[in-house]
Amino acid sequence: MNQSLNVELCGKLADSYGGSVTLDISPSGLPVRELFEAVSSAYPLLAPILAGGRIRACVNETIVPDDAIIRQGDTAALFPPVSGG
Amino acid sequence: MNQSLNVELCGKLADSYGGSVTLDISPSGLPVRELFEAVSSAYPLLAPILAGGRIRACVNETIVPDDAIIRQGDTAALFPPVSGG
Amino acid sequence: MTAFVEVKQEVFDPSVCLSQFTGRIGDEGAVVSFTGRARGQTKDGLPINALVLESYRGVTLASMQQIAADAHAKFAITASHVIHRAGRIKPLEAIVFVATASPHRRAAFEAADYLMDRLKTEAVFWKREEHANGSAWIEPTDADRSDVARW
Amino acid sequence: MTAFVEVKQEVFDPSVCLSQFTGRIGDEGAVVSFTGRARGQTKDGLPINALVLESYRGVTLASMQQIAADAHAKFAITASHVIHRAGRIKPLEAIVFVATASPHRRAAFEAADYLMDRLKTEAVFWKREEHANGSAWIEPTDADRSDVARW
Repeated sequence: MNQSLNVELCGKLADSYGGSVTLDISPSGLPVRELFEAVSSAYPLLAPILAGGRIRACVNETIVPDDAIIRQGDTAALFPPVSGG
Repeated sequence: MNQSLNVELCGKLADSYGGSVTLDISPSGLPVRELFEAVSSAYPLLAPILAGGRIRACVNETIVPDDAIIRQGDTAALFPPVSGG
Repeated sequence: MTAFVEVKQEVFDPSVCLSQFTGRIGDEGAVVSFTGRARGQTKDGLPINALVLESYRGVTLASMQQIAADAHAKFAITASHVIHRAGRIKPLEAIVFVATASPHRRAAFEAADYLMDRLKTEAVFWKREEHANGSAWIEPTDADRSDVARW
Repeated sequence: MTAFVEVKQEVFDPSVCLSQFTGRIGDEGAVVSFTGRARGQTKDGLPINALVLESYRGVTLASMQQIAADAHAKFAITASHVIHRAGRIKPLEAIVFVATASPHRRAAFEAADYLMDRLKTEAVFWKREEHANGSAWIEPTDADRSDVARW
């Protein structure tokens, strides 16, 4: 059964819809690149920036590659380019 | 008339004869390279180090080249290689 | 003591941090510190009200720990301290403090320089300058990217 | 404020100097400090009782002022502070302190690094380590000479 996944939006990604958005995902989960597509289609103001190739996904506090699978119950976040100091 | 010139000896140059030595110099003075020779001959323990080519003369608080003239009444000093920090 | 890394929500005094760091180390001869402070104006000369630094859960601290570990692996330093502010920072407050200690001054200098280059481009923070006309996100500059590429 | 250079006979606290330096400057974003401390052992492992630093009249301060002026001419720094001890220095006491400020962190790092390389090889001091078996004059090392040759 599909469940709602909360996707945290960091930095400038929060400008359009606030600090998080939700998506329904299936029990088999989905790879990061499909997460990007699902977010872009449900939240179209995020589409241009997600298409820019500079956004990384963070799952359960680890930055993951585009083929990593996100599952129900995971803590997911999207990171724009970081800058400390 | 000759006068006595006090030559201050800095750093390791002071190891043999203390912090200064004296020389008689004539009213016409003498160039730095002759000062080295005069000191070496009057204070022979300084001869090897003065011959090493790494000692600089300081006259009236300015480091001077080998052809500078030292005159009676000048404040003269000999500097071995320096090291701060 | 080797690498010590902190994220602080509150104002801190870099000179006190330097004093504590120097008190903790052994008889290393060389201690380098870097302090990065919030500026008072944007590049276009607008007065800045605050710099807002966003961090993310444990990922921010972990990113700083990885950078510090890399500095210790790469340079002959015996100790380091990295402090990074998060939250709302007023002009002139310290954003970041880095200290390194080594028996050799080159290692201490290079490690501090390296830590800053990595922190600028890889520490997990997002920052926004708030000024009279709104706010702007700040990303690493081309200079920041070429600085970090030196290592 | 631009270049500020001092020779001190007494113990000083580098963290207090950093605090005063940062208090004097404007809103420069980058502040670098270097502290050189007296070591406790010779290269051969003998305990050191003291490091004795001899200076010479006005020549020592003038040599430091020239080095600081060169640093300001060469790098985009807005302020610097150089303090050098003279006299008898116990292990772990600060020998030298350098601070630089700039809007750009590379300039602040490079100027501090440059100041130290020049001070090591050109500041007019002579230094001697006193240990249990006597004492030994310390001159710049080959590493010091190649460090300063980089600039």
